[in-house]
Amino acid sequence: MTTVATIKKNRETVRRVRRAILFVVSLLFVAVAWELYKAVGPEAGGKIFGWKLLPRSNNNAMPHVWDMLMRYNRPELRGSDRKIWSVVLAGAWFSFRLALVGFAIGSTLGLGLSILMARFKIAERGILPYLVVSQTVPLIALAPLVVSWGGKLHIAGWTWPRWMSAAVLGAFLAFFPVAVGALKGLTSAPLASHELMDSYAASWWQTLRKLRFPAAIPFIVPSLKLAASASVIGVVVAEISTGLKGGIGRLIIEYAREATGDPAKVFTAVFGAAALGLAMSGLVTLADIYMMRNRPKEASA
Amino acid sequence: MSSRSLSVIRSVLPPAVFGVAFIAAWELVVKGFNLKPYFLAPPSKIWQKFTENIDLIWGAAKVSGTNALIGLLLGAFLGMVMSFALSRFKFLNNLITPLAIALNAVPIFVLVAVLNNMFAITSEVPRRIMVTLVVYFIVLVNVAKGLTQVIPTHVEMMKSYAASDTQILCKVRIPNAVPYLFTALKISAPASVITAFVSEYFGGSQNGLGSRITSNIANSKNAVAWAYVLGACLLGLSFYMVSSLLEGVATPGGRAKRTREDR
Amino acid sequence: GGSDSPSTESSAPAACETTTSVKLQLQWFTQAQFAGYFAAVDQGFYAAQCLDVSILEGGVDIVPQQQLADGAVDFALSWVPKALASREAGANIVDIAQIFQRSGTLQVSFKDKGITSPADFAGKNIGNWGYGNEFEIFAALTKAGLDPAADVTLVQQSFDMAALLAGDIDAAEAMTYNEYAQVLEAIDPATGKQYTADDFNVVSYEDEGVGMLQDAIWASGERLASDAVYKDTATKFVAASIQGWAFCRDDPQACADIVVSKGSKLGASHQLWQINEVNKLIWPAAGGAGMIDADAWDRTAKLAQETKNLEGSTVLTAAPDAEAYTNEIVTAALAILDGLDVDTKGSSFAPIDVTLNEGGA
Amino acid sequence: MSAIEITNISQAFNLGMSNQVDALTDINLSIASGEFVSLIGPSGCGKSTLLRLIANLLVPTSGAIVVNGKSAKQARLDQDYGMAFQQSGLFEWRTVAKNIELPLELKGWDKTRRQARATEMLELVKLSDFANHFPWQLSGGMQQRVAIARALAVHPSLLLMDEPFGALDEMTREHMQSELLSICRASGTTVVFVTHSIPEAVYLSNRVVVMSPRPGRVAEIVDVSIEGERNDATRDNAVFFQRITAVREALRGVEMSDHVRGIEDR
Amino acid sequence: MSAIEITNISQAFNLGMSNQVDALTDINLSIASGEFVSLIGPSGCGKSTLLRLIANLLVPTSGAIVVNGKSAKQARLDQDYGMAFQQSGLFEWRTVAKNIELPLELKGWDKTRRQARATEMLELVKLSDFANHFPWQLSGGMQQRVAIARALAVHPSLLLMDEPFGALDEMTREHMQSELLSICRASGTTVVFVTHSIPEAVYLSNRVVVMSPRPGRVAEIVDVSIEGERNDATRDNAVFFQRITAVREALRGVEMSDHVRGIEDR
Ligand SMILES: Nc1ncnc2c1ncn2[C@@H]1O[C@H](COP(=O)(O)OP(=O)(O)OP(=O)(O)O)[C@@H](O)[C@H]1O
Ligand SMILES: Nc1ncnc2c1ncn2[C@@H]1O[C@H](COP(=O)(O)OP(=O)(O)OP(=O)(O)O)[C@@H](O)[C@H]1O
Ligand SMILES: [Mg+2]
Ligand SMILES: [Mg+2]
Repeated sequence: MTTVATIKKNRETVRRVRRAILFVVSLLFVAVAWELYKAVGPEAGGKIFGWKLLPRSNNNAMPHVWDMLMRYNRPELRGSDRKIWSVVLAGAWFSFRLALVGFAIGSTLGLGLSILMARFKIAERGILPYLVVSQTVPLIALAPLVVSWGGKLHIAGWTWPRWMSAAVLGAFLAFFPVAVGALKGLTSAPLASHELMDSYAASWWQTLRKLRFPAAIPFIVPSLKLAASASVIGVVVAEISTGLKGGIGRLIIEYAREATGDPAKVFTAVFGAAALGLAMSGLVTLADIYMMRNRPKEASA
Repeated sequence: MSSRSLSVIRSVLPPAVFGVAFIAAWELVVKGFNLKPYFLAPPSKIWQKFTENIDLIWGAAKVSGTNALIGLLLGAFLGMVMSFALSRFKFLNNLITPLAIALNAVPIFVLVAVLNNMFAITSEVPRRIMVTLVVYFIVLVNVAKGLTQVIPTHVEMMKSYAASDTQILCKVRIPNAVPYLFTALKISAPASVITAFVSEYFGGSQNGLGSRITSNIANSKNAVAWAYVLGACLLGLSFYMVSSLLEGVATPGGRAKRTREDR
Repeated sequence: GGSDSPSTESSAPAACETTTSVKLQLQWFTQAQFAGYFAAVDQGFYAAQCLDVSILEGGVDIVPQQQLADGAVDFALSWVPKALASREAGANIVDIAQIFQRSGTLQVSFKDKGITSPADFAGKNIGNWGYGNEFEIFAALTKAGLDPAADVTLVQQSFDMAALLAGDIDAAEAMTYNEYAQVLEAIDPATGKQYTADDFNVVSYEDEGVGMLQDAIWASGERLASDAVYKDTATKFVAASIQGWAFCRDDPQACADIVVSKGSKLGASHQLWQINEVNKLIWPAAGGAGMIDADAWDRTAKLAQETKNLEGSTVLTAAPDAEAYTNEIVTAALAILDGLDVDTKGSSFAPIDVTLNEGGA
Repeated sequence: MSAIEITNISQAFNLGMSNQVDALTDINLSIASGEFVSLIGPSGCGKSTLLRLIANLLVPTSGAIVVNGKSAKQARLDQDYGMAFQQSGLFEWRTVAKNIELPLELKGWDKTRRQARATEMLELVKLSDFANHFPWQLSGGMQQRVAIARALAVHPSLLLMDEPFGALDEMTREHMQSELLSICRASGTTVVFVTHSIPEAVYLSNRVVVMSPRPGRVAEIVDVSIEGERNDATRDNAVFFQRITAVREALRGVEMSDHVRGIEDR
Repeated sequence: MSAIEITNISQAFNLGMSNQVDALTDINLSIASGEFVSLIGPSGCGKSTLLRLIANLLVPTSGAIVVNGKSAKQARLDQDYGMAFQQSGLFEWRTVAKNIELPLELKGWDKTRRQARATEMLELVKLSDFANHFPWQLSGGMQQRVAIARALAVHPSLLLMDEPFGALDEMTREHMQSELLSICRASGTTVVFVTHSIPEAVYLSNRVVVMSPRPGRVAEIVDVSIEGERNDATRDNAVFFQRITAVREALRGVEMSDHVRGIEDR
């Protein structure tokens, strides 16, 4: 009996290891494709069907994979003893914490809004269009307002730290997918289940907690994945636009200015941001696995 | 009054009331706190600038809107195809999904800068690629969930008909994923617009909404900048409304009725 | 307290009864463009004036003069036309010291494009940065009789100069002290060596007579008028800042090292080049560093009113009012510096020769 | 006092549309407190619909329903009844025990009390071993038993049950029947019970309401009136068989007319 | 030739975990071609599981199943059988008619042929009026009839039916029983049929397999062997009643032992 359990556990480990290997393989695959293209692609770009769709393959536009990787192990600046990988790692960690705060604020807000909209049809009609509109307002128009108003906020001895603005902007991007996805999910429970709750004279809140919310989880999960990515983007963009120092966004733009002479450098930071996004959605995937652990699964016959 | 016009009123009135209230509050805040135009322009001023510059805004919206639309269609198409492929060939899932997430976590204008170098800064291709990527990701994440979140009995039944995986995909998974797809499209609608013009921030032809917004903000012409933002909002809203309408058309059998409409 | 005595000889902060906290908002990231302020911190010039200065870096969407007007910072650096636009939009800010006396904007192109004057821009892809940094280009075009909306294709540049090197744009906007150096630090794939100045044609807007005033120190007009302490702080701040710039003039290498140590990302030779070029924009200063030259001011204001951009609008719709700048503060500041035996004119200034290394390292 | 008073109830779906379905017309029915009434009738005749109307899960197109002297809605809000649906309607994200506890949670019972009741109910339906399983891990009949346990858990004064024993084997069914009867007897519960099994209806009920097919009507009401307690002996009682025949005949009557009409329709 | 050959089948769920359920142990069963076999047994004894195993929707923990001389998987892929599930499993986004057409679509039938067959099947289950309704607009019994129509539509050589008539009233049930028998007789279909109704099992089957509860075993196989065609007269046949009693006794036997064991367990 226990041996069977161990076999099962082992199988699970094997699956995880295989997944990790596959991920590495897919990275390798992309790297090979990149290098292949560099080998055969036109140096100065090219056209297909009259469209300029072929990218340039020169070293400025597409640095060699090994150049980018080696760059991690060289100092950030000549004469400095900090290797780039440690700088990027530190930046990613900084941004990760901001993104986490943004994600938390954003998904809470998104959920709250979706509940409000699920509760009051009128709220859905009244608010939803404006939520859509809010997402088309560029951060550039908002960033100064947030920074400036946040800077004026002093609540009971607590002053708005500058990084908070970045987290809030992350939340601004993160809340929307959650609001839309959760709204769909909250209204997706079958009528029969609603009838059951009605037969218990369950209040709206009770129905929300016991029925609507659990039924919404399959919809909320992908929303949270989007929100995780969005909060990373929001934070990175906010770092750039509000001039916040210490994060990966700042590194990206600083390195981007050096792309003329050191094209590989900016890629080190870009990959850092990508890894950050992966870490965030990895968290959501874990939550997904946990929340869906007891749901019926397709038999794997 | 006919029930039809009543229902039109019911669906138009709440947003209208909310909008009017919001704009009035904005106007009052600006006037009441005497906020200077460099900081925040009052809606009345924005509207004035909007009407004054309507031709310019329309021209810029056409440029950004075209990019957004092309990216939206392409991204939705690719996202669907890819999620079909992922659900059909499971091993692809582990290969592709992390890459898609990683790619999507890189902020837009950074990728655009990279793409600008790979293509040409004068080309619209990088911007369209950017919108495509963003929409692709949104659609992929949602539709992939919809394709797997099926009722197990349904799949069993299809298997009992010896249905191939492709047939199960077409007859069970895709219908089941329809609401997920439209959720994705609704999220994508504003996202495509904002991506299209954010990709204009740091390079390229200066004919779209994005570059107009940045240059006006940098020049403290806040009201004009917000007039362009208003143009962007309208663009995003119209994309959203089209996807909403499509959802109504594409949901067969009034499935919505099976779930509780709030009373 | 006694700290308002302008003739304090001691530079020891201990002599101060109280230190005033000051926040300065930069336009952009740490680089030698702002070397004077970093040097003043590093060398204790601010401390000697009983100031505790913290320097805030800029961001893409941070408009320094707006930060100033909002009261988030005490002083801000900004180019004059942009700041005037904010002033026109209600930001009560005043130019109290014109650090850069000249414009450092160039239009750089490869020799083979044959672009030697703005008239040659016709029919070309002309790069610019947007964000309000493009008005000199429009002014030059207008002056050359070209219509920005029709006769040239305007292209916004990325963070780097890759688009110029790749040939996407024919002539790129560049600051003498930064982007121009970046192209000189890049490798020419044809030769495998760095590009040299001989590979490029350069159009200088200052030389074309359309240069606009750039980096200046701005202060809050409201506080200047109502708050004597602030006004005093402003004077000391300007004085110590100019002292910092004088330090950089006299020892560019030390100054570049300070900037690098503050965490600038572009390399050491790049920073040295930058401080050297910036020095050229400041020194020599005939009326004393920071003095606002009425002619240059008026020319800037006039160009800002007359030059139309792509949308057909101008930076300013009316002439700036007389309160938009004042030489009062800088005059008092120069007096302090005279007391400290600081050379504020730099009449004997001579730039050094800087060799740019690959990648600016 | 009558527990349920149904007056002139009619129910149409898709009213006014081309696919209008008249599910019920002109139903009049009065059920006394403590009475056990079964509804029986051909598939699709409106039994579930009638139950839904009593439970105020549907609002009738016309007519009035009074439950325990108040409106159906008030009775629902006062949680006067428990309901077992035709489809078990278990929440897939809750374990069996948690599903049974659901109505108790909503009543605000504390945890220990809830768990004690759930354990008790699980024993009643013989599923103690499966307390921590999830619904999709159960067989069809087991799911149905969980749903019954859930409906009985609150000890309601009015029970509405829609084919609760449909998926049970004969013995389990008889066991559940006796348990149900003894629970109702002990607490004076009023029951409205839908079934397709004539013996079941007769065995359990005071009265059996035979319904005719679309549009659903009350065709006949068979008074069972078997003396004494129902127990296994009842099943061999002559009166019992007589009543079964009566119900069967009433049912054949309405169904035959349906079939004939069905043919005429073509 | 035997249509189904089941050898030493065992099935456990959650194998190796604390909540392991041994659903079936050591099942051996051979079903001849054209034979009608019913499975009967207490709730949760593994009837549905056995059907799933035959249909290759589950792979047994151990043992082998041969269907029509090939592996269960091959038989599934060759579409040798039709299946009616315990839960109707209709697609909510398809109309009733489209639900019935689904397996035909998968077989690649053209549209007119599909529609003709769907119309025919709808008449068989008496739901012609509801062709264009959606499943959720139907009563429980009507949904079940649609599922039956869907299973019968393809005229499979092997039919697996899991309590297909559970939600039907007596008359509709009898009608469906005769229809099913005549279809099978006409085409020589092999049927494995799960039911809780002993008379139904006896009436329909050549053999009745009585299963014992967890872990599911074949307790007894009752050979019905009633001569001649089954028809309404059969129901009054003495042999018929005798067989019913035999099955009932077998069933009581297994259930009693279960109950006793159940008490011991505590
Ligand atoms: N939501 C609905 N929309 C349209 N028609 C409906 C709806 N619900 C039920 N009906 C129709 O009402 C009629 C009665 O349905 P009901 O479920 O009450 O039957 P029933 O007597 O419970 O049958 P069964 O014994 O098969 O469960 C049926 O013809 C059904 O098609
Ligand atoms: N997916 C599953 N996971 C765990 N246990 C399961 C699963 N499916 C079935 N079982 C268990 O297997 C046993 C047999 O179930 P099955 O559905 O075959 O019973 P059944 O004979 O069809 O009962 P019923 O007459 O109630 O439908 C039950 O104890 C059930 O709990
Ligand atoms: Mg019913
Ligand atoms: Mg079963």
